Amino acid sequence: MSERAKGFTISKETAWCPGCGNFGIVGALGEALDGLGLAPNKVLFVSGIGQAGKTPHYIRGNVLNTLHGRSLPTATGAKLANSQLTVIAMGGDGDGYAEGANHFLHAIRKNVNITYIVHDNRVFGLTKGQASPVSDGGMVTGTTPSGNMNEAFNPLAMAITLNGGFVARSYSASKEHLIQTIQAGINHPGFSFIDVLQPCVTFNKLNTYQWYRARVYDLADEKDYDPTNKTAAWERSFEWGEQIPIGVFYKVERKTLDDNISVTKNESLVDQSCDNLAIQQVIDQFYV
Amino acid sequence: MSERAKGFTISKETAWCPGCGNFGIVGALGEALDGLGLAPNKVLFVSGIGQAGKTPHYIRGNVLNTLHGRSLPTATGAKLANSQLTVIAMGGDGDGYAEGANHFLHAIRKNVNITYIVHDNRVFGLTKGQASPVSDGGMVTGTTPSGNMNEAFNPLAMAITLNGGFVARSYSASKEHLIQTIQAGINHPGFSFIDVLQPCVTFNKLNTYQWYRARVYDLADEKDYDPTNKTAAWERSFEWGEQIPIGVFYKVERKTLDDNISVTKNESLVDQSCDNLAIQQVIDQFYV
Amino acid sequence: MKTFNITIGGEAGQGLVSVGNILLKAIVKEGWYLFANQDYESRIRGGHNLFQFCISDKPVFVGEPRIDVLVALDEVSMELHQADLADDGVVIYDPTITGELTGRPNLIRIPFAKITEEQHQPRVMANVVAAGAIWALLSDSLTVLDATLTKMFGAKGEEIVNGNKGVAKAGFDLVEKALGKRLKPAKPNVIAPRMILKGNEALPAGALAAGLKFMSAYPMTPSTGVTEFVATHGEKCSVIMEQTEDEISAVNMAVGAAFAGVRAMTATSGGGFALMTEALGLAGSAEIPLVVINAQRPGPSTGLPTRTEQGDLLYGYGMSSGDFPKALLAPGDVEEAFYLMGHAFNLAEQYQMPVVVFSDQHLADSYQTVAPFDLTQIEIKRGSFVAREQAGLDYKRYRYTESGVSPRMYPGFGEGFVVSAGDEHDEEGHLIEDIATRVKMMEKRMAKMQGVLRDALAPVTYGDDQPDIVLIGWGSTKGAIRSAVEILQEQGTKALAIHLPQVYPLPAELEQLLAGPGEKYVVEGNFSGQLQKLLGMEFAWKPAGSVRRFDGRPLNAHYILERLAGGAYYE
Amino acid sequence: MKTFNITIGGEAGQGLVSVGNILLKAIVKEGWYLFANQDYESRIRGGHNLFQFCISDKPVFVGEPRIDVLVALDEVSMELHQADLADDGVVIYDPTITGELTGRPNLIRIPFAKITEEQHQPRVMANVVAAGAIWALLSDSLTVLDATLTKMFGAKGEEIVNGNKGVAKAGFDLVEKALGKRLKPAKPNVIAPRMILKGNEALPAGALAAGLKFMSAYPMTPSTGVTEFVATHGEKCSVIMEQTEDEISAVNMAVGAAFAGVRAMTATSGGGFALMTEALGLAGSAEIPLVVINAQRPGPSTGLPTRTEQGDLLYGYGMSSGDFPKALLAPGDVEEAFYLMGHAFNLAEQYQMPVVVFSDQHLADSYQTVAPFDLTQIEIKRGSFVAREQAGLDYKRYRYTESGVSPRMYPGFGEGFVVSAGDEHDEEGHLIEDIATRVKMMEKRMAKMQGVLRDALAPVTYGDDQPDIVLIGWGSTKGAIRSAVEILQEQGTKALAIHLPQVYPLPAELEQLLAGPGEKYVVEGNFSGQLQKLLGMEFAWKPAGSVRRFDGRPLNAHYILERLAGGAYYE
Ligand SMILES: Cc1ncc(C[n+]2csc(CCOP(=O)(O)OP(=O)(O)O)c2C)c(N)n1
Ligand SMILES: Cc1ncc(C[n+]2csc(CCOP(=O)(O)OP(=O)(O)O)c2C)c(N)n1
Ligand code: SF4
Ligand code: SF4
Ligand SMILES: [Mg+2]
Ligand SMILES: [Mg+2]
Repeated sequence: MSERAKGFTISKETAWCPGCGNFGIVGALGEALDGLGLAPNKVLFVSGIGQAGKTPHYIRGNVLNTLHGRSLPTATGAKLANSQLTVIAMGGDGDGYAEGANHFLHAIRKNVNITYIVHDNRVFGLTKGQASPVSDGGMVTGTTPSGNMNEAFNPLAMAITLNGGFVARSYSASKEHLIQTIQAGINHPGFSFIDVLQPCVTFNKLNTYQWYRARVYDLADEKDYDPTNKTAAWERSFEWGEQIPIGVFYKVERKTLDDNISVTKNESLVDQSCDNLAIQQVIDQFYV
Repeated sequence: MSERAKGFTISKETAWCPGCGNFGIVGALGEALDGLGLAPNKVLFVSGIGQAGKTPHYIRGNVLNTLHGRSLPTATGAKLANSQLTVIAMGGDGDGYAEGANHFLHAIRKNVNITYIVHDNRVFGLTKGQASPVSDGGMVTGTTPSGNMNEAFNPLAMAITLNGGFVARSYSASKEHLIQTIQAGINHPGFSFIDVLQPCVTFNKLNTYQWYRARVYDLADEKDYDPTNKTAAWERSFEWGEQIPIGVFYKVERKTLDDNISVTKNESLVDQSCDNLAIQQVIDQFYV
Repeated sequence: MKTFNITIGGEAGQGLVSVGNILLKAIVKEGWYLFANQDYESRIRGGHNLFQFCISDKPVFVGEPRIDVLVALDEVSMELHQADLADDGVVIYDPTITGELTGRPNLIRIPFAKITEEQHQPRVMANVVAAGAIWALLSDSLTVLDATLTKMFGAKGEEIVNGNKGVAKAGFDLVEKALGKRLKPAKPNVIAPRMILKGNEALPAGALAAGLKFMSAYPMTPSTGVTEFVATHGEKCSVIMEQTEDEISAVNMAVGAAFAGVRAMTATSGGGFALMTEALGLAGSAEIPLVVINAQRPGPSTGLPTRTEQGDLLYGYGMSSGDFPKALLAPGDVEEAFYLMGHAFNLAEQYQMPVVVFSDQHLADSYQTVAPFDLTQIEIKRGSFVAREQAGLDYKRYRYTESGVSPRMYPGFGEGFVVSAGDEHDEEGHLIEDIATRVKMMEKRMAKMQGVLRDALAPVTYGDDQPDIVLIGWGSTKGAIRSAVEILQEQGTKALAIHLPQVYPLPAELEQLLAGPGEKYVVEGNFSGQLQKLLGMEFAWKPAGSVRRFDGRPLNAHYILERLAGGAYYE
Repeated sequence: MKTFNITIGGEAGQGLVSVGNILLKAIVKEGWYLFANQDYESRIRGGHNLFQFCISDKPVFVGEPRIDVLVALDEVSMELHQADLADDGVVIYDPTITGELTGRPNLIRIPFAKITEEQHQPRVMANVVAAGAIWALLSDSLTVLDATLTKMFGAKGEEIVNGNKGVAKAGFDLVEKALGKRLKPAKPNVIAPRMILKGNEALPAGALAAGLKFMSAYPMTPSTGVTEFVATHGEKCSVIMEQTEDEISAVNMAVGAAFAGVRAMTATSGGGFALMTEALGLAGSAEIPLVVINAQRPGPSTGLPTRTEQGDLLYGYGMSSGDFPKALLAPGDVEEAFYLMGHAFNLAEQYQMPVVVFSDQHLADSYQTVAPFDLTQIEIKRGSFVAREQAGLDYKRYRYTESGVSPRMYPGFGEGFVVSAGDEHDEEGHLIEDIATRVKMMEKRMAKMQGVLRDALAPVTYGDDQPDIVLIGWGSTKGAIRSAVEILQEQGTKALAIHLPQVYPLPAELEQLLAGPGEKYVVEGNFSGQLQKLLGMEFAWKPAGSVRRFDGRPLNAHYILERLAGGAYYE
């Protein structure tokens, strides 16, 4: 086994279109994890269904490729069972903001210590280009022939509103930025949320590489930007047009779900054996 | 049939506990509708499951008592099929913010012209007192014996973030306020959301009548409060403690879902018959 | 078998359950066998609820309609239950609630609240007056009732204990005064140690004993008791119980925990089960051991939330899209419920698949006396795992094997990777599209059913070897059917009860029993005869007739016998 | 029956579907009967996909494995399909993609892209070169192909039309040059007007013709085509199609619209159906007419998203908690799909219940020539409604009637109120807890099944009255089974095909057929034999054997005959 094979990156045929923004994400993810010195066998990728949901199959590590929209509860269960694992949940914008949006809200509330990466191509890729909750107004798709008429969903504003501990956006073509954002997200104790702008070269003719290139700027380049100011972060999250901010919008320290659970204070659940004495005590209450 | 029986209010045995905050809501709802001069047979109440979900059975009008958490999509379908109906969706906080929260988000995005009233007793009433997403931190319940540890969900802040057109809170014991808020909500074109503080005398020993009485104040009494200022509304929605604001937090005019659908511009769907010519045209495309 | 039956009727919130709990303990302490069921409405206060006790010197398996003592805590109790009162039945009532009752003997008038007032005790003790009154019909002495009250209220201090004892005695005395010393129900010859608990306690206790480590759930009657039990006792047993935003989250969270290597389950009912079915397919495809308790209640839809039915059997059979290995279990009583949870987890882990345990409101809420649970009887079989030395980079989660069982590994356990997917996949867990791999993987998965079938729980039978009549049932009808068979036997009919604690896959022995002697009747708590259909599906078999109940109330021996006598032959 | 079979293999994104669409139209215009199926992977670009044509002078019902013309647009096409090539089969390939091919006759080398370049046309026209090349094996003249191209590209201007014609001719000429004028497939004697379309067009077109007014859906392969069809054509037919946030919302929105009085449906697949099952129970309990198209794909779980299977039958049978009236339909081909949607809505509205229409990827994506649809054949039966004078305040939504059908009313239609609930309710729709009402309401609802059964679609049979062998199937296997029976008959075996367009409730005639002459085989596209189990359930019946396919690919006559010859007797 070569040294290389010890890291996260593999070269493997993917099911993605040439030029897809997903390549940038899986590449940055591998480098971010390598950079953190994590061992692939201690990392678990939990994904939903969609083009984005296939990502874990193209990186080294443990994988649970679940159902459309369900990566977050599944990742939460895995993390609670084995807190030794670095758990990364991932999926598309349809997966996370349509089918799975309820879990998104409640995972932030629970603040389980995982990192959630959304491959946000603003469209349903795998099912061939229907509007997603973040698609631009007026977008013509197979299901919206007269143009999408729903108000776009703002995942960052939602996460900030819910007091998410780490709320960030990155861009799949800004490799270094994405690597650093992923690393910061993983290092953050608690639920970290990273929305990654991802061009879909096949179905999204609007939010293209070119379009983003002209618009994306890094919040970190703004001296005064204070990611602990919740209101400012929330207001900034609505900026979308000529200028599109990326970076860490909001950060706050909160007790994590793991902090709140006494059972796993010292040892992961998976390493604990049954306490027959305790169980016997539970049963004994039924003697009169 | 007496004059009385022409209105919305009936006196009927309920399945609620004596003193329950739901009585205030159903009473105010009846008076609000009477006040608007609506005919009960043109009003449709769509409810979920829970103590709150039973409300439509205690008022005169059409009723669709659906599934736990599903009042909003059902109400949306009914409204799209018959825009002549005044549609009021209702349910509890568990119904709306736990099981049904995904629909809540997306109903606001669609901006269908209905009114959504949440009976917010901050607890699962019908299933005997478990924590709901809005329960206070530390609340000890059957499922949270060591105290609820999740960050409370802020439905008003969510609705404002999603640019909900009418976002309000009222209190079940402030009858006049509640009547006026419901009337304003119904009059608002588009999705109106009213969170109603509702004491649960059986299971919520924290947010009691007494507790609310000492805290609730009306935003309308504040000369400077501007419900069109989104950021201010969002910030105010986090006020919860010594002082609890009620009233219309946020208001904005948005195109409604009905505005966007050309098919029903002139006539409700339910009144339209099939256009066989148009259908024949669709079929004719399959001739080569 | 002679039983002594007490029915307490009243509104929710009146303390019915408190009276019930005191009596449960005292009756068992005094030495009787007991079956007690609860009947309540979907509301928190008001309505008309029942707590019913069936007491005997022999084991009791189910309730009986006949009432020996009726305690009327509301106005409608007399009206509704008068017809079931035995001729020498006793009615205890509070005239301040029901008004004066007349027109039959043995009407005992006890103003419960007034007595507490007279004794300067709080009103909530009115229940204890009732308990004392009832006790006078069970025992000549207050000793055991007093001991029970001492144990129950001891933590609240001596004053409260004495207060309770005082009002209990007042109730007791009034009845003794009214009726004199009556003959008391016979007691067992041998009074062995016994426990008293209900299905919603036995199931979660059984899960804990079986090594449950993780549960996630969303409340839904009548499964909520399981969830709250695990929440309450989980912490001291090192078990996490997490309430979720909905059932979809609940089941997927359990899937995640199970994947990571711990025994995990969820519990739900009706509509909640519907929302879980997608993830049941995931567990089937990705081969993740998952236990789901489905506490049935009458459908369709929200139906009758607090009542009982066995209406989800075929739903469980179909369960999710496509074909995958699974097992369906259906404990018939409190004892079976406890031990069967071990079997459920063993099947789930040995065959890496979803297992559904069917409970229902009748099992969930009914109390039964049982012999003390023996933890040493519970064998935990976690199935096949790779050894650490095989956990290298060439580890394949879905390795083809003859049994279809691929050795498991936890993620993080070895150097290799655990790759799982709900899409069709190859041995490594990566997605595939080709025919050959699809066929092999389907066959690998389905091969596991041979093992599952081998391990299937045998049918439980009671009665004659060469019966003239055979009653077949599943789940919580066990006691009713067994009692019906006993009565038939007493009446001189050769009868056999076949109870199925496992409804899928069905053990081969069952086919022999079905082909054996006796006219067969399928007895079940649903409209369409779902077990009957299942037997048709599996064995192309048809019974002579069937007995069904679908009014939301539990089956009992008399209901069955009446239907049989009436020749209720459904197709 | 002699068919001429063309297979085009290539990567997604290479324009396979464009070639296919041109050929479909031209072939039908030229007069042949046609069956064409598509085989593709769950990805947007790359992979190996197929578009397969089966052409004849007689109606064709299903594809055939034998290939007369293979067009290889990717490297693996030759490798994978070589074995199926007829001895005199022709291979058309582009050497710049596949490299040079050798080793068998009739290899025709056509550098598609190079030809477009030479003719100064855009690369995307490479497909049209391929279409022209294939056409040379079908016709001696370019007239019809040219006309097709003119119709397809006319809107883009003459220049583009001429460009297309030019490259098509180049392909055509190269093949003629290579092979000379070959004998062309025979044409029908009478060339009647015919349409060409696929299941995913016939189903939604049928729904529109049946008076669909509202659809809500969430995309899921292979049902998405239905949704997009309604979205595209809905507006001009005054139909609303709303994309939702998930399938739960989709089905409940349709329930809301149906309750308000319009014909409403949703379409989904696999996991999406799972999420809808709770609301199917609601529709059952609240008696709301709802049509759900379940376009099946191979499970378990996410399975093989773009392949075909018939794995949801028992899931549909169980469907949701408890017992309630429902019907399960399963059109077998494009024509049946169109007309059956009318039956689906009629059943749903007449009996106020959920109806599931099973499609699958094979039906959804396969094209068939059919006689022109006749709108006058579609009778819309909306069932029982109250007259306006009965719509007063005493209107009761769930009035007890003998048929179990309570006259409907739209909310807002009359003075009275429409009160509906998923909880158990009384005639007025308000919640109840008592036994008597529960029993009456259950019996009222279930009484509707007698009407549903009366209206059940008869089995469709082809073949001999007194058969030696009988093949029984449901849904999209219709063509394969019919073809198998025809081949058996050609071989001198008396054979009968029984196709079930309705799988629940099963018509009584079927039981007679099952009891009739001939050795019975159940043929279906799933692992466990779900139809066979259903027949066991309903009739306690067992076949002599069965043929099953579960590799994600459609059944065809040869597959069936091989299995029968091999004596594939499953239990
Ligand atoms: C329950 C369920 N509903 C629908 C689908 C079909 N489906 C697969 S991927 C997808 C959406 C893809 O969009 P997104 O999540 O944004 O991922 P992308 O392909 O764009 O990366 C859908 C609707 C499914 N697999 N399961
Ligand atoms: C799918 C589903 N899950 C769970 C339930 C059980 N259930 C009924 S009401 C309820 C919660 C009640 O809380 P809330 O919505 O706040 O209403 P309240 O009773 O407090 O008015 C639950 C969990 C159900 N009926 N359906
Ligand atoms: S369809 Fe879009 S998201 Fe999917 S692989 Fe292609 S470019 Fe990427
Ligand atoms: S439990 Fe609470 S919410 Fe329900 S009726 Fe009683 S007081 Fe009202
Ligand atoms: Mg996407
Ligand atoms: Mg509540």
